[in-house]
Amino acid sequence: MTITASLKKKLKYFDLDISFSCATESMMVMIGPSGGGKTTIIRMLAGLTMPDEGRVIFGDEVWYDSARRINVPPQKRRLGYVFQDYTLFPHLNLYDNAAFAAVDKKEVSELFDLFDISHLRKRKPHHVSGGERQRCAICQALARHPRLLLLDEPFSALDVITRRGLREELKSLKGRLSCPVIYVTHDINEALFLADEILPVAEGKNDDGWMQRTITRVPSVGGSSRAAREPRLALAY
Amino acid sequence: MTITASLKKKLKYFDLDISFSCATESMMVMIGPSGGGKTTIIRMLAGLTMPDEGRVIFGDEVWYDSARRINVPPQKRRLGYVFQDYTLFPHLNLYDNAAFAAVDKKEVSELFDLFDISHLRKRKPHHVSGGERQRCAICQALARHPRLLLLDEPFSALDVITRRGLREELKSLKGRLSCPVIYVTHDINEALFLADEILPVAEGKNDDGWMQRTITRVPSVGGSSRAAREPRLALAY
Amino acid sequence: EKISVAVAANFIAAFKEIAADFEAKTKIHVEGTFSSTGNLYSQIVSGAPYDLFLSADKQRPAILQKDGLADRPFVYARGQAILWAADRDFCKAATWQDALKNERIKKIAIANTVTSPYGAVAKTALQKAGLWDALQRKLVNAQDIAQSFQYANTSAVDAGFCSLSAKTSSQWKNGCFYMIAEAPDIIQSACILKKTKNRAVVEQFAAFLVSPEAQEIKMKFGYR
Amino acid sequence: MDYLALYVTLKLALVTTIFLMLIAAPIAYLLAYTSFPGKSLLEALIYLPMALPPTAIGFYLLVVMGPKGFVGQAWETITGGSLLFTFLGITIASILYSIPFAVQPMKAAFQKIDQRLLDAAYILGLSKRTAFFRVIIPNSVSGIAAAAVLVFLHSIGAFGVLLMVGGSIPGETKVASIAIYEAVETMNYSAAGMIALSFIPISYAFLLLISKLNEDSRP
Amino acid sequence: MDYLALYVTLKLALVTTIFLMLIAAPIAYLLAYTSFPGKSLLEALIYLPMALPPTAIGFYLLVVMGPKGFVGQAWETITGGSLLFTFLGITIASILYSIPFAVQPMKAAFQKIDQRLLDAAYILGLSKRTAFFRVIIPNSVSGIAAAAVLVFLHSIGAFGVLLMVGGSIPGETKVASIAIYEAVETMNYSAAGMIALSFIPISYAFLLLISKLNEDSRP
Ligand SMILES: Nc1ncnc2c1ncn2[C@@H]1O[C@H](COP(=O)(O)OP(=O)(O)OP(=O)(O)O)[C@@H](O)[C@H]1O
Ligand SMILES: Nc1ncnc2c1ncn2[C@@H]1O[C@H](COP(=O)(O)OP(=O)(O)OP(=O)(O)O)[C@@H](O)[C@H]1O
Ligand SMILES: [Mg+2]
Ligand SMILES: [Mg+2]
Repeated sequence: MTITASLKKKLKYFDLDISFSCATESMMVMIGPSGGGKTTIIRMLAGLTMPDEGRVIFGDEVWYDSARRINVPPQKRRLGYVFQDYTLFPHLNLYDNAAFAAVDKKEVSELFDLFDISHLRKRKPHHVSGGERQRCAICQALARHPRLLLLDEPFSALDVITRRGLREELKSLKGRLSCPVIYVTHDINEALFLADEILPVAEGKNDDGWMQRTITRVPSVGGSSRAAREPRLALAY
Repeated sequence: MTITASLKKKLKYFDLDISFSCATESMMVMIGPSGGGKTTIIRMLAGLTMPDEGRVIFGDEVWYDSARRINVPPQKRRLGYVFQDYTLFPHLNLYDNAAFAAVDKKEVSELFDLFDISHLRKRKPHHVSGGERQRCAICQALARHPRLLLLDEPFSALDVITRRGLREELKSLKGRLSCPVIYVTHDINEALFLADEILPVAEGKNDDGWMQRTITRVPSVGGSSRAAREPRLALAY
Repeated sequence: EKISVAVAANFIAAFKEIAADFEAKTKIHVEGTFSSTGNLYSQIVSGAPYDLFLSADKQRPAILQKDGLADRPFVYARGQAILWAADRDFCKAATWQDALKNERIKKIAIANTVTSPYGAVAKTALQKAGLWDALQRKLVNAQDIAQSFQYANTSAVDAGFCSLSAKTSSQWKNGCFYMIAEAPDIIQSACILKKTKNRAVVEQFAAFLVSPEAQEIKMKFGYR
Repeated sequence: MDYLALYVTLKLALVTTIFLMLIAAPIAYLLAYTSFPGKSLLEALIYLPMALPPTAIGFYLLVVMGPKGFVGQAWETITGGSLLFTFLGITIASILYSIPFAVQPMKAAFQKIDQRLLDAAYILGLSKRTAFFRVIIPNSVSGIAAAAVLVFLHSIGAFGVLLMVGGSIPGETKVASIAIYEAVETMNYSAAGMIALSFIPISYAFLLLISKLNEDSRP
Repeated sequence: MDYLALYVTLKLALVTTIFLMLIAAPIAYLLAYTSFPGKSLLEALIYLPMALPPTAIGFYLLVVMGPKGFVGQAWETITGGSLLFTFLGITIASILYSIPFAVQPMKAAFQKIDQRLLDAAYILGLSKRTAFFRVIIPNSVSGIAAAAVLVFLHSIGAFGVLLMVGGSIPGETKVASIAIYEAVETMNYSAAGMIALSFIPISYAFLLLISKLNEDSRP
C-alpha cells in the first residue's frame, strides 16, 4: 500500500500546500521548524483536520478528495497515530490504554516488554513519567495493526539511550508492520537514521533547502564565551 | 544565591537519593534515562512533591527540612518552572498566559519577540503548535523574574534551528536573570553546550558513569542494513 | 374488601378516626387519599379509581354529578371558620372585629380566598364587618387553613382565620379563638362515584359517615 | 412510622435515578456535541418542568396520561390498563419531573471532555457511539455522579406531582413525602419531623455511595 | 395575566441565582478540595432541602424565621422588622431551597480541574484563594453555567416553600407559580396554561444567555 497525498489549507500565517507519497515498509520523516505545519499535515492524513482542497489516496482507497466530496472518517482509515502530546485515556491504566483497540491482546504484553514499561502496566497515565507515557502511546498505536503509522515526535521525551534503542526497534518493527510510516521529528540525526525519505516542511511547503541550511548554518555569533562552549565531543552515533 | 538540595524519596521501583547544589548564574543540566527521577527531583525543588527526607536550602532561606519540619509552599519560593508537558492555562490566550504573573507586562512583549511568537499572542493554547506552546511556557516562567529557574525539557518540541537559537538566548538570558538554572534535557549536545555542571540521574541516584556509557556505547548490533544506515553526516553544532 | 376514598385535606384527621371505627365494625378496609379538593377533582375527572369523594366544598361534587361521573351529592360535614391567635390577650376584646382593629395586630393570616372555601367565607365575614379594605395591608395569604393555622401558632402572624377543626391539634390550647358567626358554614359535600365497583360497601360507608356515631367524631374534630 | 411509604419512596427514587441516567445521557450528548435548528428551544422545553410549579406539572401529566390524553389512550390500547395511579405512572412522572437535573450536569461534564481524547478514540477506530460509552462516559463520572445525586434526592422530595398522578395508594404510589404532607396538614408537626429526619440517613448513605464511585474513577 | 407576579418571580429568580452562585462556590470548593471530619454528613445536610417535600421545608423555615425562631429573633433585634412575608424572606428561603442545585454541579466541575493547572498556578505565586478565582473558576464555566440554569429555573418553579414564608403578598412575595396554583385549583385551566407558557420565553432567554457565556469561555 502506498499513501499519496496532495493537500492545501489556508492557515492564519501561511498557506499549506504540499504533495508527497510514501510506500509500504518505507518511512518518510517530516522535519522542519516549529509551527511549520507538520502536525497539521499529519492530522489531515488522519482525517482529524479537513484540508481546503486536495486528495489523499491510500492504495486503491480514496480517503479524501475535495473534488469528489469524499471524506472517509478517521475511524474507517484504520491507522496508528502517536500524538505529539501523547494523549492517553486518563481513566485507564497503561495496559488498558494499549489494549484499548488492540487486535490481539497478547501482543500488548510483548510490546510492553519491548518498550520496557511492563512494570508500569497497572499505573494510570498521570502517575508515570513523560517518557513512559510516550512509550505507552507507541504501544497503543502498534497494537492496532495499523495500515498506516503516523508518529508525531514520538521520542521527544526520551533520553538518548532509550531513544536510540527504540529507534532501532521501530526500524525492525517497520518490516514486520509492512505499512507506510510517517514520522515527525526535530532531531536530524534521527531523521537521517530512520528515513527512507525526508520531507522538510517549512511554512507549509516542501522546502528542500531547509535541511541544508540547518545542517550547515553556523551558530549566530554571540559573546565569545559562548563560542568557546561549542560541543567538545564527537558523538558516537 | 545558591540552591543546595539533598533529597530522599521512596518511589515504587527505586529509592531516590541525591544531593547537589547550583549557584547563581550557573546552569546545572540534569540528564538521564526516562523514568529516572528527573521530573520528580524538579518537583521537589518546586515544593510540589514532598520528599520523605532531606533539605532544600536557597541562599539563607530554608525551603524544606524534614528534621525541622519546614516546608515552604511553592507560592513562597518564587521560582520559574517550565513543566515537561508545558502546561498553559487553556482559558487564556498566549499573551495573558505569559503576563499571568509577570513582574512587568512590558517585558512580555519583548520575550514574545525574542521567542518569535508575537504573532500568536491572541491565540488560545489549543490553537497553536506544540513548539509554540512550549516557547510561551518559557516566556511565562521568565516574565516572573524567578529566583530559581527550573526547566523540564523546555525545548523538546522544537526543531533544531529554533532550538539552537533559543538555547543561545537562554544562555545570554541566564546572565541577566542572575539566578541558578536547573535544566532537564535528554539531548547530550544540548547538555554539553549549556551546562556549567552536568548531573546524570539514573534510578534516582547521581550516576556519573551514565554519561560515559551513553556517549561511547555502540548501537546494539542488528541487521546489517541497519548498521549501514548510521549517520553519514558530521553535524555542525 | 376495601374501598378507596378521596378526602379533602382539611378533613384528614376526622376521616382517619371515622374510617378506623368503620373498619373495626365491618372489617371493611377504608383507604384514604388526601389532597386539595381541586387536585382530587382533577384526578377523578382523569379516571382515578376512587369510590367516594369527600370534597371541601359543595360545588365540585355538583359538577361531577352534572357531568355524570357521580351520584347525587350529600352533605357530610359543616365546617366553621374561626379566628385563632397564639397570644391569649388577643381574645380580651369583646368581638373578633374589635380584636382585629387593635393597633398591635400587624399581620393576619387568611387561607387563599380563591381556592379555599374557608378563605372565601373569611373574606365574606371581613367584608360584612367592613374591614376587608382596611385590613388589606395586614393580610397574609396562606395556601389553606392548615397553613393559616401554622402561621398563627408559630406567631408568624398575630392572628389567623382557620377552621374549628384545628381544635384537635396539640397547639390549639396554647392560644385562644373567636367563632366567626358572620361567616357562613362551609358545607362539605360528598358523592359516590359512578365508576365504583363495590357500590354496596361504599353506600354502607356513606351511610356511616352521616350516622350519629360518625357525627360525634365530627363534633370532636370541630365539624357540625 | 409508615415504613411502606418509605419503601415505595426508595424504590421510586432508585428506579427513577437509574432510568433517568440512561435517558438523560444521550440527550445531554446531543445538547453538548451537536447543533441543529431549534436546539436551544428544545433545551428550554426539556428544562421547563423545573420552572413550573409541581401542581401545574402534575396537572398536565394528569391530563396527558389520563384516559383522554394521548399517552393514556395509547397505553390503554396497548395494555388495556391505566397508567395513572400506578407505580409505573408515578415513575414516568418522576422521570419527567427530574429530567433537567439529570441533563444539565451531564451536559456540563460532556462539554468539558478534552477534544484530544475524542480524536484519539476516533483514530483507534471507535465510532461516535462507542467513543461515547468508552471515553466520554468514563471521563464524566463526577458530572454523572452530580446528576445522580440531584435526581435521587429530588425524587425523594417530589410530592406535588406524584400526589396528583399517583393518588397515594399504599404500597403502590404512596410515598413518604405524602406522609409528611398529611402530617403537616393535620397539624401533627412532630410526626412530620420524624419522617423528615428519617430522610437524613437515606440521603447520607446515597451520597456516600456516589462519592465512593466518584473517587474510584479518579485518574 | 398577573404581570406583577411575573415580575416578582423574575426578580426573585435573578437575585437568588446571583447570590447563590456567590455562596455556593466556596462551599463547592470545600467539598471538592478539602477533607475534614464530618464532611459527608455536612454534604448530606446541604442536600437535604432537595429531599424534603417543600411543605416540610417551608414549615421549618417558618419556625426558624418566625418571631420565635432564632433567625427571626436575631433579625428583629438588628433591624426591628420581620423577615417573614417580605421579599428578603422569600429570597432567603429560595436560596436555601436551591442550594443543592448550585453546589452539586459546581463541585463536579471543580473536581474535574486538571491538577497540573493548579500546580502551575501555585508555582506562579498564586495563593489557593487567588488560584480559585483565576484558575478554578474560569475553567469551570460550564459547570457554573449548569448550576445557574438549575437554580434559576428551580427558583421560578419554587412555590410550596415561598408560599409558606412569603404569604403571597401582591408585588412583594406573590410569585407567578402561585397564580398557576390558584388557576389549577379553581379549574381555570386556560389561565394556568397561559402563565405556564409565559415561562417558556423566560427560560429560553435565560438559557440562551447562559449558553452564550459558556461558549465565550471555550478554550
Ligand atoms: N488548532 C489550531 N487552530 C488554529 N491554528 C493552529 C492550530 N494548531 C496549530 N495552528 C497553527 O498552524 C500552524 C502550523 O501548526 P502545526 O501544529 O502544524 O506546526 P508543527 O509543524 O507541528 O509545529 P511543532 O513542531 O511546534 O509542533 C502554526 O502557525 C500554528 O500556530
Ligand atoms: N505522579 C506519579 N505518581 C507515582 N509515580 C510516578 C509519578 N510520576 C512519575 N512516577 C514514577 O516515578 C519514577 C520517576 O519518574 P520521573 O517523572 O521523575 O522520571 P523522569 O526522569 O522525569 O522521566 P522522563 O525523562 O521520562 O520524563 C518513574 O518510575 C515513574 O513511573
Ligand atoms: Mg507539531
Ligand atoms: Mg520527566
